[in-house]
Amino acid sequence: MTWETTALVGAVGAPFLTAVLIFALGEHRDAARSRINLAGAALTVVAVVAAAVAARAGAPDAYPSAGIALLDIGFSLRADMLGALFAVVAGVLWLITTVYAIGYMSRASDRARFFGFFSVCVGSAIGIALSANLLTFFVFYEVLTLATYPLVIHSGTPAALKGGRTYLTYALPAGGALAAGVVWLNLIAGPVEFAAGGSLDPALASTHPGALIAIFALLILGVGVKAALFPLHGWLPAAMVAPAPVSSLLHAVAVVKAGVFGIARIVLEVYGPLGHELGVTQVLAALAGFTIIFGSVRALAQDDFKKRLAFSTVAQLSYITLGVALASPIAIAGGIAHLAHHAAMKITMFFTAGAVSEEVKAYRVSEFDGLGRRMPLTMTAFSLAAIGIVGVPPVAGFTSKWLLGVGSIDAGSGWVIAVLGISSVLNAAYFFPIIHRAWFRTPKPEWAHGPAAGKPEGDMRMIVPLVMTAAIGLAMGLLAGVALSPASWAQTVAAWEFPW
Amino acid sequence: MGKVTPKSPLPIRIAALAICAGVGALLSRAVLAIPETESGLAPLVDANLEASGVKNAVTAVLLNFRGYDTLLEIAVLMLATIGVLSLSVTQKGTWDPIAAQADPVLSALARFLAPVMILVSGYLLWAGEHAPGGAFQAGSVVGAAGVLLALSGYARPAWISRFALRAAISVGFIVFIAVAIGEMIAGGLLLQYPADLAKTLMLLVETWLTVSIGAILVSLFIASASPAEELRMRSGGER
Amino acid sequence: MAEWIVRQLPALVILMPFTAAPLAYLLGAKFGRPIALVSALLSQPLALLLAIRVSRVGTLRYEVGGWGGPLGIDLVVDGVAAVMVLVTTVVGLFVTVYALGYFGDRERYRFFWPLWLFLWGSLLALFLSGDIFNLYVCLELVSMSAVALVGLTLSREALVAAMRYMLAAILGSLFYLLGVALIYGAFGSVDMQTLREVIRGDTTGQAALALMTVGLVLKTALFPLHFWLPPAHSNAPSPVSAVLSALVVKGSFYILVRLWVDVAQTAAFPGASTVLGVLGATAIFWGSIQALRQERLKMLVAYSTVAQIGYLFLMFPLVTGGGPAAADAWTGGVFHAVSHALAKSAMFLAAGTVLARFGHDRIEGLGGLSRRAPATAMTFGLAGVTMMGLPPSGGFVAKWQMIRASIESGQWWWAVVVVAGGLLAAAYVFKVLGPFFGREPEAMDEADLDPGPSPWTMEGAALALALGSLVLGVLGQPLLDLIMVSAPALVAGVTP
Amino acid sequence: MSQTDLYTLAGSTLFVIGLYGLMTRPHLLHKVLALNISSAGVFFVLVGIARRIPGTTPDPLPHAMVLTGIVVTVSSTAFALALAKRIFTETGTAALDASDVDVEEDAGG
Repeated sequence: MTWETTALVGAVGAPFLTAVLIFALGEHRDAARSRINLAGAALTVVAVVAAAVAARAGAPDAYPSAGIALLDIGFSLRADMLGALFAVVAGVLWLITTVYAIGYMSRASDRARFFGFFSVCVGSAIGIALSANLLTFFVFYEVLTLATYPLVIHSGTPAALKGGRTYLTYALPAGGALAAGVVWLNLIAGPVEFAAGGSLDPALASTHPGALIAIFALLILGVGVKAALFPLHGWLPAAMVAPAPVSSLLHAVAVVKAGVFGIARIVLEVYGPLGHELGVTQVLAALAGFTIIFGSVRALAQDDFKKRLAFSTVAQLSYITLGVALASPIAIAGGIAHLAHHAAMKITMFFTAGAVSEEVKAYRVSEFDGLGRRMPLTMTAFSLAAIGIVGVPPVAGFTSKWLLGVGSIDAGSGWVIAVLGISSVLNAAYFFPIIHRAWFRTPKPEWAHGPAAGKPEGDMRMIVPLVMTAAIGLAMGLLAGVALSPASWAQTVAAWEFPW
Repeated sequence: MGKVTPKSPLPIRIAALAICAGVGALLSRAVLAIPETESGLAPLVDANLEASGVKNAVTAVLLNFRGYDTLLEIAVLMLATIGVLSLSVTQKGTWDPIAAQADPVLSALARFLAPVMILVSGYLLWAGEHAPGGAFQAGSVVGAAGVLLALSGYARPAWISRFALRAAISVGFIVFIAVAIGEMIAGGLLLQYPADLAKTLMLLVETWLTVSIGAILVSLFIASASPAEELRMRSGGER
Repeated sequence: MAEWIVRQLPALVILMPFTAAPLAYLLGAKFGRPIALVSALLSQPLALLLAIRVSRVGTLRYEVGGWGGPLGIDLVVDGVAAVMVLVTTVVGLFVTVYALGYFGDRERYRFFWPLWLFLWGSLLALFLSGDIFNLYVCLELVSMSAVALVGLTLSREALVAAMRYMLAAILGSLFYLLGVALIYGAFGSVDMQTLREVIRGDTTGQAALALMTVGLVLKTALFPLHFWLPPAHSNAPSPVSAVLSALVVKGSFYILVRLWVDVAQTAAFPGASTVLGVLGATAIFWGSIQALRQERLKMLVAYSTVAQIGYLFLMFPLVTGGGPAAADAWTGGVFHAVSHALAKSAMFLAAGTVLARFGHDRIEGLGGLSRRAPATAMTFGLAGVTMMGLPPSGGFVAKWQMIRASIESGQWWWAVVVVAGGLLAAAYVFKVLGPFFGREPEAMDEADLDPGPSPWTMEGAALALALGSLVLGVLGQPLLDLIMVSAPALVAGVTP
Repeated sequence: MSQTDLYTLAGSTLFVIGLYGLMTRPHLLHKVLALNISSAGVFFVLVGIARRIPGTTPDPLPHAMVLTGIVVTVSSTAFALALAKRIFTETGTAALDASDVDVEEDAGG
């Protein structure tokens, strides 16, 4: 094995190995578990970064890969630049989330189960990122589906169980559709490997147009649930019963981004120009545009803080979908960049939700009056992330929206500008009131003088991570022009994805 | 506790009748269509009878050509015995006297008949080589002798331990397997009798099979038909 | 020595448990336990060697008695036979290890060991037999040992279930034997290889096949002849339940497949394969819905078996047309049998652990099990992945092949059945998993909460089987290849 | 009608009679006996088949099959009877379903 393939296998294997060790340790050995978890996460970061380096060195046609024979396609991993971007995002944020979760979960029960399945989820997300073909993608995709379930219902309350059932009711039939689509596609087109610019034979568009459209529908149905595409989004707000680290990493990054990442793979690296020719990407773009508006409007009406964030996620995910569905390299770059940008900003916001609920037991937006005094660092981080999502420069969100806007004109889809405009206004309308309440409303008496003297504003294992992610979000925007930033990386990838 | 109804309800009987009529029709048509020309394996059996080591065609099929069937068949018998023993209330197994008191006439008769039956079984065993007969017939007679003894009040003799009974039940199968493995070690295949030893080995197997079949039949009879046992249970001792 | 072993391999595989069985009976419970364990361990390399040998050289033919078919009886080891032997041997080992802990040295279960070893040997004999009359004897051996094992607890329910099972099994055997008689009468042989050349779909041939099919379907418990299975499989001692669901029902199914696909070639009987497929599909829905309605864990798992058996029968309509679809359906069906064997035995063993520890298996009383018995809850969850057919699991690979075969042969509706069946399976699996991850029932007092952990051998054996069913989903390719070694002509696409 | 036809038809009839008995008689002893009748029917068919070519010595193979079949049937009958008896001692009745049992007036006595 070369160091490239070692990094590739290690990036996927390290989280799974961590999970096995955590399960084997059992419930009561907290210190050992934390050490193993942090070591595993750190190792994973090293491996994904190495895989990204390898991908960049091999791009665009000598990506390192590794695999074994399975069925007619094979079970194989490949470090390419698009996948590496998602893998790095998931790996780095996992390390940060682990610190946060150790703090958040310090008084919760069933910690072995929690951290074990959490690691499985991260491993699956990285596996999804580094899959070389649809079969491998599907395998990790379904592992992710199943491993998320115990996390959603972690508290074991009837409400949690109900949320879990809702989640499965969406996710499992979607898996069935995805399976049928993948099998069918392989029968028509032979083993489908992901390849920049699409891997389907253009001749198929004339020989099997109906089947290709049906398969596209099945595949998008499959990944659309995790991507929370309207009308498949209903599980995401229901899944907010999960503990904060789950909402943060999984429901803002790993799980939902696995869905949009899948859409990107299918649209860009399987169908390629065929999607546009068959007219299916246009439909997808329209659906994404509608989801953006829909999610934002629904977010406005939520008083529950996490639910508001969840509907915001529904809308933001469709920015990515919209980007890859538009026939323009600039828009594609915008979508891919937003995958990383939104991750950093939204995880900050969910970290905030968890820190606030743990420290001052505030769960609703209406309880946030003057919270900025009580938890200044936390609310600063939150405000920064919120501004970013709204799209105010120089935070990261601005860059991706800018690329999307330019790209839509490039693709000749001017209506997208309108969607972006309306959405930004709505984003501002549901986030600015929170910022306003936190900083400008009169605080409760016990909050007025800030945290108790000599004490930090909360568990530092939770505050430090959220400050870090906010800083990362800011950096992604400020340094968007630097060669290794997600935005530049996305533009490099998009250039290959859209050669036509 | 109650009586079992003698017959199922009418709808079930009608349905059963319909099924039986269907199966019957299918079956009759099929048996009548069997051609009168298919000679089957009879010519092959005849051609190889010489090499089988026995003169009776059925015995040759049972012990040599399809000896593997017979090996498994002994396993079925043994299995049934273990099964029956596992169901018997005392699970102690075999050969407690069934009649509470020995009937003098029956006892005298049994004393006379039992040795004769053993002798007969020996003859049947030997005759199986060239005429209808063999281990199963011989074993049945041994079993009958045992049942007769048990019915007429003979308790298990002290020199037959429970281990000895288990040994008697399993010896046929064990010897059969041992011979089969021996043949393999000697360079043949499973149950491939060397031409010169075929007759001897088959007789060896058949002899021990006779012992086992006799013991098995007695055990089957006694383990599932001991009134004394049932009385004990009815008086309320069970579990 | 090595050469001798290779030559005698098919016989050795069968003789191992058949030698151990009478010894375990003769020497009693004290020696029965180590004898069973030694036999189970020694069987592993033999089965593995057999599989390797078959994958290297193709079909092994062993002429018992040195006569060769059709006069004598042949043991025939092709790819699928080797696979079935392998799965029997692996499941057998873990069940044996589990049973050591489960039964302990309780005197009343001393008959378990010889009966179980007999069952083991009978299954191997069945999978290797190349003679339809010999298969009758094997079927009877399997049934009798299985029934005796069901009745082992001597509880009222178990005895009645065993009786029902016994009657169904004997009747099934008689139907089968009648078919054998007709086939011999009309075609003059009971050797499969000979029959393959001469069998025809005339009046007698069709009737014979119909009778045998009815008998075997009854023994396999295909809907609507499944009535005996749920009580028998749920009331048996759990190691026995595991073996029954994992292996025993596959025995009669295996003969059915041999007859249809290998000997008679389904082409001669086109309509019947559709009937079997429809019954299979009905079994999937009926079994799953019944499973959903159960309140006892073992009953739920037993009905799940009724449903999972249905998938096996989808093989028939998909194989009939030949071509690449037939090959996919063949590997899919056999792979399903294998992965279901591992996962279902794991589930029953897990249920047995629960039952042995808490004294009941009411699902509503098992809330929070993942806290009290994490390994057992995990076992159930992992095995559930295969039941649902989700990756990475053997069940997924099997369903992939079945969906593929459906689309390939233009019978897309079977693909819908496969996907829908997976969703129904998810419904009953999560009906159990939800409470496992949930809270403890309120009415529980401290003593109920923790009656003490089970022996690690029990939890470990069950978990190992569940993990095995997962590993098949990623590393299953060698097994898929082995299934196709010397596959029947209809499947391999060779014109006979 | 040839001798073979006579035997095989008689065998078929016996098989069906047994089948009917098995399905319609709730009493376990009846069921076991019904199965025995059915097996006798199968053996008849086999014996008939052994003589299917007129004027030749009977085919030994079906005879061997019958002998094997008889041993198997004896074994399974013995086991089934033991099972039925055990069910009777445990439940006080010899039926599989409670619905097949007439409850007596003085059941308590």
